[in-house]
Order: sequence, then structure tokens, then C-alpha cells
Amino acid sequence: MSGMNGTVQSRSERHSPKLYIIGYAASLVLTAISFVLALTHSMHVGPLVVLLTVLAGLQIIVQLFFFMHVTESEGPPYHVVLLTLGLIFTFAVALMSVWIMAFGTNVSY
Amino acid sequence: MSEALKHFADTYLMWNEGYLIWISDILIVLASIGIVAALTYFKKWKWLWRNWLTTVDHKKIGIMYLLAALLMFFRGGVDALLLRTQLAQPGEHFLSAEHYDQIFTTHGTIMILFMAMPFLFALFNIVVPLQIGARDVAFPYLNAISFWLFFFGAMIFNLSFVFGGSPDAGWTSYPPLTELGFDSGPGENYYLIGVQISGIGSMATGINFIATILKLRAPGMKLMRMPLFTWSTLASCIVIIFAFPALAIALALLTLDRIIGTDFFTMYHGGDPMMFINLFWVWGHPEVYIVVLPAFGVYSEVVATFTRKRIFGYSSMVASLMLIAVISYFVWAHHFFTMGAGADVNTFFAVASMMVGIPTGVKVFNWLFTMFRGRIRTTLPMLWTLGFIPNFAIGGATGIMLAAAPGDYQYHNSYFLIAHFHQMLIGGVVNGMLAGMYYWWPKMFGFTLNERLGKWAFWIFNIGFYICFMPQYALGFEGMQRRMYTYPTDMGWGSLNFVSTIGAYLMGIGFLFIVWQVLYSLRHMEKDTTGDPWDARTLEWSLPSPAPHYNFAVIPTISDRDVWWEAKEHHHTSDLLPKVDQIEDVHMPKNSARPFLLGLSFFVAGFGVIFNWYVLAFVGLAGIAACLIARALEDEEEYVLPAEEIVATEQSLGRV
Amino acid sequence: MKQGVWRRWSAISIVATGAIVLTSGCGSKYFVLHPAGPVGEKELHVILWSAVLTLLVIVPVLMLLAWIVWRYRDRPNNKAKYTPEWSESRLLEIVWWGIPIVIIGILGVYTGKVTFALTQPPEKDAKPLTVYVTSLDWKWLFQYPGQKIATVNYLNIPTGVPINFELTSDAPMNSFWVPSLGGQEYTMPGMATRLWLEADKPGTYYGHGANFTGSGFADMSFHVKAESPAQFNAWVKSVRASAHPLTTAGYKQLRKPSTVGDLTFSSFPPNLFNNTVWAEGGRYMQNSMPSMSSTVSTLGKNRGLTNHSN
Amino acid sequence: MSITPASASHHGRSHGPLEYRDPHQAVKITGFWIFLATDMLLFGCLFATYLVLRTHTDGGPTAAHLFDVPGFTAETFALLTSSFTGGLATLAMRNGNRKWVMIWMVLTMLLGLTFIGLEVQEFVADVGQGATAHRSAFLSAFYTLVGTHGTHVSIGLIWMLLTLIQIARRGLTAKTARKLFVVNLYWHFLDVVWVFIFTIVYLSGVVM
Repeated sequence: MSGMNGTVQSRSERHSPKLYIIGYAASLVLTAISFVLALTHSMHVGPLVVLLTVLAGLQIIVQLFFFMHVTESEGPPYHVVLLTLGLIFTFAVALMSVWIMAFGTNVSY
Repeated sequence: MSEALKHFADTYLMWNEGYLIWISDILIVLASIGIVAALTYFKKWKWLWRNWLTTVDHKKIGIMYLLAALLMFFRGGVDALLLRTQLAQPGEHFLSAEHYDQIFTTHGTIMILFMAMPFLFALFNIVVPLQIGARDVAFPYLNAISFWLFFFGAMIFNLSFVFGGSPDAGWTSYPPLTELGFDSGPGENYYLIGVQISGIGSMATGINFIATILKLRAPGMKLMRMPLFTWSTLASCIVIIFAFPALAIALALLTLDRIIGTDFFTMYHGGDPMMFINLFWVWGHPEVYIVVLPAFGVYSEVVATFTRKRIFGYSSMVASLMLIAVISYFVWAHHFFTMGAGADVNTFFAVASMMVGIPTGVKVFNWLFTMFRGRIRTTLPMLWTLGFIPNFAIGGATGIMLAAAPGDYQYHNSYFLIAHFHQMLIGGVVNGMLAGMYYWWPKMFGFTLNERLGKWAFWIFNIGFYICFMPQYALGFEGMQRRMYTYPTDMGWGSLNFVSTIGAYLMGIGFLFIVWQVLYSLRHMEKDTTGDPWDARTLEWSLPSPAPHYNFAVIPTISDRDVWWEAKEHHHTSDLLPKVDQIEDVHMPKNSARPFLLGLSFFVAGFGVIFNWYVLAFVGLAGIAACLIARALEDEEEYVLPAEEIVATEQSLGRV
Repeated sequence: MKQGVWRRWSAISIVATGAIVLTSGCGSKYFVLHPAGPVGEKELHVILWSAVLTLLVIVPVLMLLAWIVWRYRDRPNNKAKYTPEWSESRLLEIVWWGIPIVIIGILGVYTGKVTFALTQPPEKDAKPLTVYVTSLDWKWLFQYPGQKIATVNYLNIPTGVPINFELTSDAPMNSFWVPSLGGQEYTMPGMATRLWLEADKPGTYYGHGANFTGSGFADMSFHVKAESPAQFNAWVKSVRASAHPLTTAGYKQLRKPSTVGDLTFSSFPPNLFNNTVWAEGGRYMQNSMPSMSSTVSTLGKNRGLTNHSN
Repeated sequence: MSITPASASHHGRSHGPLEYRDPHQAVKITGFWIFLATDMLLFGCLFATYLVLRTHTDGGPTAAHLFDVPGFTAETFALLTSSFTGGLATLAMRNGNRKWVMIWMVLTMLLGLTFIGLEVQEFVADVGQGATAHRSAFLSAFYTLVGTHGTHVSIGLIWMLLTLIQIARRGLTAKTARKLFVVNLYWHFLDVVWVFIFTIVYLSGVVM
């Protein structure tokens, strides 16, 4: 996770693959947990789906920090703000659409 | 042969549809011949190609956007007058139901997407790089692509009127009415494809200007030193990049329904038309803020300049812009309070919608207190700004009323709603865009517009506006729905509708005065030699009018918020002028024909999809792919503008 | 000089417009402002309160604008104060961030309360009457499941009784709106929504579809006749005795795009409303599908309109 | 000096990752991040549509009937691994090692092709069971969401090929380095989208 201060870190030494290997391992482990939890029907559907979504959320972090170098930038990393806003909006659209389209005052039979 | 020709003419040219079509056909043919003849006679083809069609210069692209916006304003305005003529009295037969439906659809779509959007892109392009001290936008080539996508999208949409038939289900295009079973003509396809193509261009513009503002500011221009128009552009572009994907998806899914027969929004196989409405407004409401935020920026610049005073509460102004941008994303369901979503949903979106009133109210107070203890010059930009405030106050009040969900059950789809959004979009957006046009006109073209004719235009347009739309609030309380092509005599809606139509015609006359004003000023040109005709405050006014194509010979260092005003106050304007020894070679982006060809390919592909002519669609798609691949493999995108040439230009402008 | 003339003219025209609007506003055709039932009244209260609360801000703004523009106009002999650098005031900013927040807070709470109240029957004591509403191209079908009768483009209701409208569409979505009685609700294919209305005063009220549905949309008006319960019952009896039944074939004919006048039917096919809603995967929720889903008639399956060209 | 601001006008720098050394290229990376935020919303809307239409099966095949566990497991593994190899290509680029850039990228593309092949196979099998996009709103939403991701992946493959051609021709310059970095950002992003697809579409579909 180079360049946490928002500027491109200058490194003269060779970049090592350590971060990438950790990231790959983490993504495989997280995926495996998801698959096992889901395919063994280990818990109730509601909490299970929440847990799966949390695990998927962790995978975003893995990709962003271990592979995509999200905090690197020339100058302040404004794109991090935009990505955060975008993530909030993405979840807002998806979840609020479900909420709206559930039609609360529907006639119930 | 003649049978085939007649079939073609009836199906695609709609020769049995009456005199409106014939007149349009003749006008289009005459106009095209006239343009071609004029270009040939004056030997301007090369000039057109080199200077305009292949340009990547943000200033020229801005001017092309402006021209397109004004043309579309005319087209949308004629639509409006046709609608108002039909509604002037009960039981009128000027238009048939089918024609009325088409015209209100094209009126709405054109005014929002092909008038308001290019108008504000025109201002973004012309102003933002100059205001932040940049030589161009971050991605000039992409900027040209944006323009041509908008242009060809608008072309496709406008073509529908004379080739195959216009869309007729409203600019909101709600399914299942827009599905094949109810609407089999090409009109709806025209809507979907035209708006989709220009929407892709809008997304690219949003990305481009965010990158420009965040990355290309002159040294010393901290975020909190940026002019408010640049801030409003940033806010607007943030909303663009997060809202337009929703439109793209809504339109794409409806297109899939119509072209390949999926069941997203049909009445069949579990299709859910309401999901389209949901997605459409995920874009649709933020869209309103996309177009109004830049207008806020214009007002902020204009008010400060023409009261000779620093803008009041700059930080509040910035905070409110950003708050509006974010809240705008959480209010979309107020467009369908009556859809039967739960009371919890309606309450949430009602309160969120009302909350938009807080930052906008703050902005109004800040503008007022900028004027307070200033010196108010009622020039044209200031007049349109002053005209905006009462409009916005009334429109804002009715907006809060509409946001109160139980009230909305009664206003929804009534003329009360029509009056409200026209008050916001004309009083808020059109006023702002015109104020901006007047304000930056000298910077674009190097001459000022005639004030006297402009004042006629202002007063006639604005008085016409109130006469047109105030009665419509009352009509809403009388229970008149939108989109009725006619109404019976016994409802008693006749007199108010008649008054409203008179107002609409006054607005039309006001627009003609603007056209007259421009033509008159072209003949009796009052050249702006100072570069700063308004005694203004921000960086763009330190440049000559019009700005040289590299904008800044030397990028200035910014030390203050109103940098040009402060320099004038403290008599060190020379700090913002280039010094010969500082002028270096500049890499400028090369002109390219590819953005134009890419737009053309989209046009061809879109046309193929609209009529299900798949060979044509394939040809267009191949063109798109070819343009993209050629760009990917391109190496040299820039050329070197030698320092000597810059020095010579600056010397001729008397700046070094 | 010129400016003064402009101002006078604009003032005159604005006053004239206002006068026209107001003088024509005295009659009772302002349905929304003269509700005939408790639902419309509740909504009118929200309308009035929201108007008053926003006026609290709007009126001072407009007065301030006029005063400032007059006081600080750029004239050589203007003696008013000029402070070009004055641009911050913590106190003033707190005032105009604060006041709107308070107003929105009050209005928000009130809006929420009424929004929830409107999902309940307007009156708890009276037994509600259920009416099934189906919007068709371009007409309204009303079914009275309790009375087993049906009407097209008009409906009679008893006064003082809450009416439970259940709404759907067998055509493009529309919106069921009787402005004198209260707000509207969408009618949507594959969905059933509910709207409570009630008439307190007898009378005939204007109703219309409020969501555009194509070329026949302007003709989609209907009227609601509110009369005493006794008169209503007598009307139901006479309909049962005198009108023709609505058959399945008759409904198929009715749902074809056309405009018709008022129609009255002594009966309708059983489960017509439910079948309309449930046809073609309507109501959507597989696991909440009731037992009657198995009885979905062939009506829904073989609809007149085919959607797919291929 | 170019159109980029004066603050960055000294002709690049000698330190820092290669793709950031030319300020002109650095702006393009920022622009691409913004594009990714936009694309995220695009997928957000498709996910919203899928979530809403998930139950609208009209009596046709449901998620639980349709989804083939070994199939999407293999797809997932292929794509996760290709994200890793793509990352290693970026690393090799930063170390200035052109040969390994090419090797890792070719591997990434092969894994991407595998993914596309598996997906096409899955779709063909589903359609063979009568589960076409015309059958129900649920299936329309399913094919569109997963298909849009697949289209993105396919475009990514062509894009990688074009980038490789340029690196082969011109070597690792600031510009080709930026292009490689950007295409890999895109690739990692598609991996994230796939994580949500297997979570929300496949795994949730199998358990519900």
C-alpha cells in the first residue's frame, strides 16, 4: 500500500510481489468462505446474504489496495473521494430501489 | 416502381400526415441547399472542416454547443407554441391527438436534453479552462467526441419529425405504453437511440471537466480560491457522472425490450414497468440539478461583478453546491409518490426533497447580501439574474409544496406541476444560461451585444413567462391534467388557458428579440478591446477577448480568490501578463477528424437500430470500432507551438 | 428614466395577471381547494400549511430583493453605504441556515404524519365499501365485489362510507384521480394498489386518468356520484335487476383500445380483477402466490395484444 | 510545457512509478478512475434491476433451478487469478521488465478467454433448457447483468491486445506504461464486479 499520503511514493528499490501475493491469497480465502457458507446452507437466508455481502465488500478493499494502488496519485488523491461517493450512490440505488419497488401499500391478500 | 416509391414516401416520409410535415420537408431541403450553396460560393468548406469540424479547442467546441443550444431552443419553442395554440380554447382542432402527443414529447426531450444540456456544456467549455488558468480541458480529444455525440444524437432525434415519425409517449417515455405492443413505430426508437448517444457524450463531458478542475488548475489556485462558476461546474459534473449511467441503463433495457424482445418493462412474463420509472428518475431528478447548478454558478459570478462586491458567504456557497449535489441523489422517488410505495418510502423521499430547499435558500440569501451595500448595475446579465430571484422563490415554494407527499397526491401530473417545473427550468436554468451567455459573450466573440434590444427581450420574455405560467398553477387546482390534447368546454378551463397561450406567444416574441439583438450586434459591432468590458473579477477577464487559442502564454500564479479584481485594486495587473523570457514552447493537442467520424458512425449505427436495418447498424458499429482502435494505436497526439509564435501573438495583442 | 417606465409596465402586467387568476378563482371549480371528503381535506391542510410555511421565507425574500435593488442601485448620487470587501457574517449565515431547517423540520414531521394516516381508512366506524378499479385503453372499469355489479366510466358511492379502491391496469399505466375527493394513485399492470377515499357531501364529482396513456387519453374522464346509502342501495338493486352481465367475451371486447360512454353491468366474471392482476407473472412474488393462482383463467394468458415481433 | 498545469510542467520526474512520471499521463489515470466510478453506477443500476426482478419468474426457471455450481466456481477462479496475474504485469512494468510484462499479460488474457468460454458455455446450456431472455423478467435481468459484465471482459481482452502491441512496438514508455496500468485497473474493477455477481446472483440464487 504505497503512497498513503496521497503522493506517489518514490522508491528506488525493486518493487516486490509481496502485496500481490497477499492480495491474491486474501481474495481466494474470502471467496472460499463465501462459497462454503452458501453451498452448505449453514445459516438462515437473511443473515447469510448480509454476511456474503460483507465478504464481497472486503474483496473490494483487497482489489483496491493490493492490486489497484488506489491511494496513489500525482497530487491529492481526489479520485478516492469520488470512488467513495460512487460506492455510496451505487448501494443507495440498489438498496433503495428494492425498498421502493417492494410496494408497501400494496393490497395484501 | 412508382408503387414502391409511394410506399416509401408514405411509410418514412409521412406524406399523408398533412401540411406540417410538408412545410418542414420543404424548409429542411431549402435550408440544406442554402447552407451547401453558401459554403461553396464563399469557398468555406475547408475553413469549416479545419476550423470547426475537426477542432479540439475548448473555446470553439463551446461556441458550437452554444449555436446548437440556441437552434434547439428555437425548435423546442416552436413546439411549445404549437401546444399552446392547440390548448388556447376548449375543443380546439388545430392539432390531432397524435400530433399533439408527438409535439409535447419532442418539446420536453429537446428542451431538457438538447437545449439545456448543450447550453451549459457551452458555458463549461468556454469558461472553465479560462477561469482556472488552463490551456484546454484535461482531454481535448474526448471533449470533441462529447460534442459530436451530442450533435449526432440531437440530429437523430430531430430527424424523426420528417422521417418515420416522432416519439409520442412523453419525454419520460413510461412503459408499457412505450413497448412494442402499444407503440410499434420507429418514433420511440428514435427517442431511445438519440438520447442514448448524446447521453454517452454527456458522461464523457462530466468525467472530462472533473479531471480538468481537479488536475489542471493554475499554481496557487487552491480549491477554496476557485471561482464559484467552476465550483458549480464541478458539482454539476459530479452529478452527471453518477446520474447518467442510470439513464443509460433505463434506455438500454427498454431498447432491449423493443429490439430483441426481453421482458424488463413489458406487461408480460413478469415484466415490471415501474422499474423503468424508478431508474429513469434516478437520473431524472439529479438531471434537474445538473442543469440548475451551473446556473447558480453564473448568478454568483454575475452578482459579484455587477455589484462590485465580493460574493457573500463563499464557503456557504461552496458547501451548499456540494450538499445539493449529494442530496439530489436521494430524492428521486418524489416523482412517483402515487405509485403505491410504502408510507415510509414516501415520507423519506418527501423529507429529503424538502431538504434541498435548505441549501438553495441559503444561496438566495447569500446573493441578496452580496447585493446589499454594493452598487448594482442593471446590465443584461444582472437583469436576468434579478429576474431569476422571484422566479426561484416562487418555484422553490411550490417545490416544497410538491415535496409534501399528501399534497403531491393532488398536484401530481396536473398543471400545478407543469407550472412548477417550468418556473424552475425557465426561471432558474434558462435565465441562468442567458445571463451566462450575455456575460461571457464578449469573451467568446470579442464584441458586446446591444443593450437596448436585450432589455426589450428581457422584459417581454419575463412578463410573458408570468402570464403563461401563473394561470397554470390555478389550472392545477381546477383539476386539469397534463398531456390532454384538448378539454371540454364545461370544465371552465378555457379562460385561464387562453391567458396562458398569450403569455407563451410573448415569450416567443422575447426570443425573437434575442435573435434580432444578435444579428443587430453583428452588423453594428461594438468591439471589446479591453478584454474586461464588465470590470469583472475572475481570471478569464485578464485575457484578451477572444482569448488566443493557447489561452495563457504563461500560466499565471494565483494568489487570491478574485484574482483579477485584486490585481486591479492593487495596481499589479502586470503580474498576470506574460513576460517574454518566460514564454516557452507549448504542446497543443492536434486537430482530429476522428471525433466527427466517430459521431457519424454512432449516427449510422443508431439509424440502423432504429429501423432494424442490421446491415447498416453493423457498418456503423464497425466504424465505431475502427475509430476507437485507431485512437488506441495512435502515438503523436500533440504538436509543438513554438515560443516565437506565441510571443508574436502576444505582441500583436499588446500584452508583452 | 426608461427604467422607471419598464418597472411600471411590468408591475401593471403582473398585477393584471394576478387579478385574472384570483377573480377566476372564486368559483367552486377549484376542486382541490374545496374537497368533498375527509381525505381531500387532510391533503388540503398539507397544501395550506406548506404554502404558509414557505411564504414565511418567500415574502421577506421578495421584499428584501425589491428594497436592496432600489437602495443600492448604481447611481452617481446614491448615498447608501458601499462595503466592497464585506463578505462574511457568522450570525447572518446561522440565521439563514437555521430558519429553513426549522421550517423543513416542522413540515417534514407533519407530512410524515399525514402520509401514514392516508394509508388508513378515513373513518374507522363505518364498514368500508370495496371497489375494484381497472384502467383500460381508454376507459375505466369499476367492479363492486360486494354488490357483484360493474360500471364503466362512472361510479356511484354512498356518502359517509370509506371507499377502499383497489387499483390495477389492463393497459398502459394510468392514475386514478378524483380531485374533489382526494389525491390520486397509479393503476399499474401486474400490480394492485390501494387508495382510500370518502365523500361526505352528496354530489357528482369529476374524475380523470392523470397519467398519459396514448391518443385516447384526453377522453378518459369519468364521474363519481355520491348519494345517501339508501339511494346507493336502491341503485345497486336497480342495476342488478335491469342491466346486462359482463361476460368474459364482453370484457375481452372492452379491453380493446376504444373510447366508450357510460356502461352498466349486472355482474362480472368471477375473479376478473385478481386474474387481471395475476396474469403474466403479475404480483411477482412466487412464494406469496395465493391458492387461487391455479385458477388463473385463460383470459390472462391469451391476451389480445402480442408484444413480441419475433 | 503542455496543456497540463505549470505545477507539473517540469518535464516529468525521474522517480515514482513509470506511469505517473509524465504529468500528462497522470491526469489520464485520474480520468480513468473517474470513469470507473461512472461504470460502477452503471453496474449498480443493473444490480438494482436484477434485485427487483429476481422473483419475477412468471412460473419459469428460477435461480435455484438454473445455476450450475461447478461452472460458476470455475469462472470465479479463472477471473480472480487473472486479476492477480494482471497485477503482476503492473509490477513487472514498474520494475521495467518488458519480457515479464508480456508473459503476465498473455497469461491474464488466456484466463480471461477461459472465463468468457465458460460463460458462453453456461449461457448455451441455460438456453438449451428453455431459459431464454424472453422467458421471464428474471431471466432478462440475469442475462443482461451477467452479459454486460461479459461484454466488459471481452472489450478488456481486445484492449489488452492493443496495449500489448504498443508495448511490443514502442517498449515501456511513460505512455505505454500508463496504458498498461489503466487497462489493469479496468481488469481489477471487473473482478470486483464479478465478486458481486457471484455473491448476489449465483450464491444468493442458489440458497434462496
